[in-house]
Amino acid sequence: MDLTFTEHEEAFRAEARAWLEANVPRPALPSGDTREGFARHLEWERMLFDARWAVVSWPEVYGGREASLMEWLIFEEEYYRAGAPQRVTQNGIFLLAPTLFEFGTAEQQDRILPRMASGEEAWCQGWSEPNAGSDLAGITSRAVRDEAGGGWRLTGQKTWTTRGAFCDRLFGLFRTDPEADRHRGLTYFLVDLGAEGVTVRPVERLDGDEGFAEVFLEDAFVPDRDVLGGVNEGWRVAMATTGSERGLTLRSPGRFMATAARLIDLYRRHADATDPAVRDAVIRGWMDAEAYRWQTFWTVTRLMEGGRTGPESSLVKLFWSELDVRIHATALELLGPRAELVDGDDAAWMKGWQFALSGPIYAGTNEIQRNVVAERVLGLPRR
Amino acid sequence: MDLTFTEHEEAFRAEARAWLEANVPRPALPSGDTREGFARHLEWERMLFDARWAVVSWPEVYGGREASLMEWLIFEEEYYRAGAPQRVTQNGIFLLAPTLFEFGTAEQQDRILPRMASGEEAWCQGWSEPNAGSDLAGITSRAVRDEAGGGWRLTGQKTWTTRGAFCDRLFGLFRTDPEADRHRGLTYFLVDLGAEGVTVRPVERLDGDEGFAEVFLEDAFVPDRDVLGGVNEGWRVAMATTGSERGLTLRSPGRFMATAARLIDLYRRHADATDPAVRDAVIRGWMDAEAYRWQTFWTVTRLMEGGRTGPESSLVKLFWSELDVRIHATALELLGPRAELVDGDDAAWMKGWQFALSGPIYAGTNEIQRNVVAERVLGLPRR
Amino acid sequence: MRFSFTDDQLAFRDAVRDLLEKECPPQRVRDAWTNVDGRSGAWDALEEMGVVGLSHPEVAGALGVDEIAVTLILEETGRFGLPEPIVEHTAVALPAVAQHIPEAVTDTSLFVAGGPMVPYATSATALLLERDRQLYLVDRSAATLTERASVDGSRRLYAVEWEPSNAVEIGGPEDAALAFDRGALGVAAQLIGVAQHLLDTTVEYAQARHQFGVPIGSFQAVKHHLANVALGLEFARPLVYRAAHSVARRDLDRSVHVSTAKAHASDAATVAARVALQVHGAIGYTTEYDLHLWMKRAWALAAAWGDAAWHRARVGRAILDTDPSEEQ
Amino acid sequence: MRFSFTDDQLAFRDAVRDLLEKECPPQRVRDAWTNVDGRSGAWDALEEMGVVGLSHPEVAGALGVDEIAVTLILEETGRFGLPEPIVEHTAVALPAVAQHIPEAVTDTSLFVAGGPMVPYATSATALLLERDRQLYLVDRSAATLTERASVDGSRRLYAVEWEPSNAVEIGGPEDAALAFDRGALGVAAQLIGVAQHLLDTTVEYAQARHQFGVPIGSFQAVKHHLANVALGLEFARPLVYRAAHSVARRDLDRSVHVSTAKAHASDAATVAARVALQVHGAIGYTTEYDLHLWMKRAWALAAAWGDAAWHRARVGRAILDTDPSEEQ
Repeated sequence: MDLTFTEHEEAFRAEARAWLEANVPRPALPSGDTREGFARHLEWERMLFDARWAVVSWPEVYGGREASLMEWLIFEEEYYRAGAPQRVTQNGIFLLAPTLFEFGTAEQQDRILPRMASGEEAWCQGWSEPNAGSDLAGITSRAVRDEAGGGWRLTGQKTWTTRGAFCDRLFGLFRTDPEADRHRGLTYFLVDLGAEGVTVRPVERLDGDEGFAEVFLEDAFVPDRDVLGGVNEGWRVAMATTGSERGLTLRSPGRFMATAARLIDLYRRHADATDPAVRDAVIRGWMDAEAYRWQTFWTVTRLMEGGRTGPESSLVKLFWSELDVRIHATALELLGPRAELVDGDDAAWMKGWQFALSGPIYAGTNEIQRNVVAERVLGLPRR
Repeated sequence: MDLTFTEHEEAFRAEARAWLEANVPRPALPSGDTREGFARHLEWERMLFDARWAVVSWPEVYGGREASLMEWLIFEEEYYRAGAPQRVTQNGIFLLAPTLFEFGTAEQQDRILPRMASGEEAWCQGWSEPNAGSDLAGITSRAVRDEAGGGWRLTGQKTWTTRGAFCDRLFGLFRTDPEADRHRGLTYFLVDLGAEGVTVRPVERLDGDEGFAEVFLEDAFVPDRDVLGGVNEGWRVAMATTGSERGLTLRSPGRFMATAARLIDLYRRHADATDPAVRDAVIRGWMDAEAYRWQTFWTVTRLMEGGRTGPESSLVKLFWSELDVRIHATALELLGPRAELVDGDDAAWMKGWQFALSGPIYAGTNEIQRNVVAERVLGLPRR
Repeated sequence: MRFSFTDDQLAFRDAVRDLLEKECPPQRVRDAWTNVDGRSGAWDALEEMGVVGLSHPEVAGALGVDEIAVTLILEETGRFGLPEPIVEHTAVALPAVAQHIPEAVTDTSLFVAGGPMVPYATSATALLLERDRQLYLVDRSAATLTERASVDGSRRLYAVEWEPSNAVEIGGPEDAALAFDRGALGVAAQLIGVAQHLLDTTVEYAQARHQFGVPIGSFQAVKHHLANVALGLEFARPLVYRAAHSVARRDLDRSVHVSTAKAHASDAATVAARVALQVHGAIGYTTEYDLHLWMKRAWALAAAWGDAAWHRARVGRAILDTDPSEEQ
Repeated sequence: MRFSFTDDQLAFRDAVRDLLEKECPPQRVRDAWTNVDGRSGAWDALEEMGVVGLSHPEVAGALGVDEIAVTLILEETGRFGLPEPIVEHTAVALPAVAQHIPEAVTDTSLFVAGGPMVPYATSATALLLERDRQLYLVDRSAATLTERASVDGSRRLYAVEWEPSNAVEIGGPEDAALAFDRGALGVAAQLIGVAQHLLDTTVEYAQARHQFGVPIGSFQAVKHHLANVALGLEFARPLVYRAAHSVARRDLDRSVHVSTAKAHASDAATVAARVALQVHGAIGYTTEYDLHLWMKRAWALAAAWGDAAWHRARVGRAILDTDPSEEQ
């Protein structure tokens, strides 16, 4: 056990910190979940890519640095510490890319990954449907073979597609064998949102941003080369991605350490007027962020030594999503009657609170995650 | 709405307070869940009975005062305020008696109630069996007709029988029709624990007291006159009693007001050494006891105006049982490293903590109570 | 001891409920987010019915109406999401102004109370404000109003700058304390209504929405979430009614009762909003669905007139920091 | 950064686990409640194996063992419910005594640390005690011991009266602080083991126990209770290992790390005990069933060496009350 960073890791941190300090936009960009903000965020993504900070853990050939998992964590700590912009490319980079690395052909990887890394092509996910939310296997959107065209015709509706109104392409599951069982007969498609037959309707999110979209497909054509991982293999392929979504790639500790640090700063500004009971909640927030950090280092060391993530990733999702809610709730308590304001200096907390509330819902509700922990980690019987 | 007590109610309170101040034993009696303590508690019950405080809400002919529900609450507030002994007769008085009043024959009422009220005959309940806990309808103890003897022969095992080792008689359900559905074919029997074929084995409780017993029956005879409410009618009859158990008769607000007052006293003695976070928990304890008190007055007014209790009694059971756990947890926090002591001045808190932990388990676990609230109060579908 | 409402009080409550059901449907609440002044239109109907002016001492005296009846009505305004400042005007400012400067009250005057922000200040005739435990009436034109944005877009909030020298002093510490307690009690009642609406609509959704081939309301986790909401509401509601009684009777422990009620009501509504969103899932996370109107109201009112932590601290000072020998 | 144990550390841990499985079955823990001195008998085997004296600087130096290895072993002693004072002797007192007065250590000496109560004091050679931030060694005969009863009947507790004038001063504030942190770390490790045992046995029970025709572990409410226990444990455990590293390396923030670990470990074990009892129901409420031995250990250790609230307050002083400009 050695909990000091290596010289190499420290150098990596110093390089990241210096670049971020010099380049993070000030003042902060407008929300990336609005049309204007999204465009500004893509410019930032291009800067990251040009300096090879967009996808640090990827191979150099796709714009990465082949950073270790530990270095990736270090980069994330520095990224959030610097208050750098949200990653509007994250659904592609963190959810689709791992699946592409595992299941994609060399042609797909070469064609898709560089444009994803640079932000030239922005990806959104198309999992949910109106009647397939928590019950993902309830998908009814279908793909019918178009032998002549050398591809598939997709028809159906996807919903809660984050930033779908601004993205170029969508990845998701469609039913290719209507006769098969619920979890079978699904295929993982990469869909061009500009294709004929695709309509995207923005949906306003709780916090007022156009963060969501509904995507309607009617006989939209997808060529064979945009099938990922084999026809009727979609469930297996997708599960690899949802594992990433729940696990450490989506919510690195740096994010919560930065939030806890902001909470402490808020506390210091309001301490005089604060009921002492809230002080305890501030301390808990900081301690829990520490717990998240060290559990991550613990897990990452195991992964670097050859282990694999399993259903334990559900514990991670439960912890970060509920921690995020608790920290924001504490901030609102500190703000008291000013908590409701969505303008002015402290407005980020009410906005962040609303965003935090999505954490226990998306990527598998926390009720489902607790089932997974009970059944697959602890071995309790399914009903 | 008039939240002042009437002159009559105030006079009743004053009379109760004066009597209790003059008569409550000092120092406190040993635990009524030990053999010696039980005997001492029965002496106290006799004193209560002689002064007509044992069963204030009962008819005068059975030793009561025909007190209103509101007066009963007032008596309970005074009883706990005075730190008077636990009521070792409570299972008879609060659980069996309401059923006797509703379903018993005049002969049964006249024979049983006076001896119950005076403590001459102590009753325990026999609901649970090793394989029928939460699932009460899973009872397998059976009663076979003994036509010649004019009664029934009971065989089986009852468990978690509170103070069963010290009591004279047991009430419980036995299966009289083995062919019938789970909830049918049960009969409510009143069993003499001294009868041939009955063996009582004390079981030590978490806190070290002999509070539980297992009761083994082998062909034990019960005469027909000790069937309560009709053969094969046991489930319906028993449900009336479990309603009382969950509802207000078992846990009157006076109990939690007294506990909250003791918590405040403890806080005052430890305030200097106390982390301010615990202060908030003390305040919550007091406020929640207030909430319990006023919800009770609200309910009792409705009952006095002709309403009936329904599945809402599950909300009451959830609230008091979890409040009791929270108050005791706060007291242990105040005690810090001395919390583990079970001797000395503050030992009552650790003992009370262990007792409080039984609240969310007995009389229907809180998991089952939440199901009841969801299904029968809110109308959510059963699975 | 008789802890229930009179038939008259309940009948009046029912009449207000009927009116709001008709005049204040969710679409009106939604419209109030985007129209000029945040008004739902239900106000005029309430005025006509006599609800808005009900707390004027002359009216209240004639009808035998007190804070108990008003509280019951405010609960309904919470349930229907009425955006207008009925707490600030009817529950707080009108009785204070009418008592101290009756000539200031006309048929069209609207008074709003508050602090540090005041809702609907630009629509008001005058503002009831406190400084250094004194109560002042400030003409709208004598105050500098700066619009602030609330998470609840129908609450038109304004920061107010004003000077006592440009205001009429209408009461001392006891009047200021009574005004504050009336405000906290009023939003506590509204929070109960908001929580009830959130519970009702979420139960309905859980019955209708199917996943895995069954209604989601048949999952034990969803059942227990909703049971917890019912639990909070069941034990908060009587505290609000008890506090109303204490305010109406000027009970000596009035402030402790109001704080206990407001803390529990804030918590009940906050939990109700949390569970409502979790059970609805993504559909609750859009502004196209009505749920957000009530969630945001719950967040705003839970913090207004002292949040739960503030009120618990006030109770704490009364029950922990006094000499025990003084207690009953 | 490499946050894992060495193969040697794990092999030693496994050997201790094997030994305890054999020498410290639940019946031995139960016996320790009623026998003369609260000893399980496993102590001698641990002594023979070298575990008891492992922290003696000479032994530790020779074997390359530090607080990290000791922590891993203490976790096992918690899992098996070892009643003897291995934290008080091996983790805290022995290294302090051996460092400052090596000649006081013999093959048979048993030192216990603590305060305000000391476990197993009558079995000890001498007691390691703190007063006014100075660390003292007090011969057992120089202290007045009064037996106190713990809810965990195997923890033989004594209140100690003593005078510095009858004691040997062996260290100053830094030694006292290190001793305290070692104690808090040691019980934190034991609490992790206790919580793991409670989780494991409760999962087993929920799989086996049937009600309503199905295993109770198939009910979602039971699943979620147990998932919450797993959650607390998953995030407490690395904090304990991190704190062990900080103590071993004398990290400047050692005390903050120890407090963070102890607070989380106390909470994880308290939740584990609460859920264990609730899932077991009445059978867990008897002393005939083994569960109570571990629940009571959890309650006792959660409060020993500073409870969660105390440790959070210590962290708070470090992170909230310092000048932010001094921070990294």
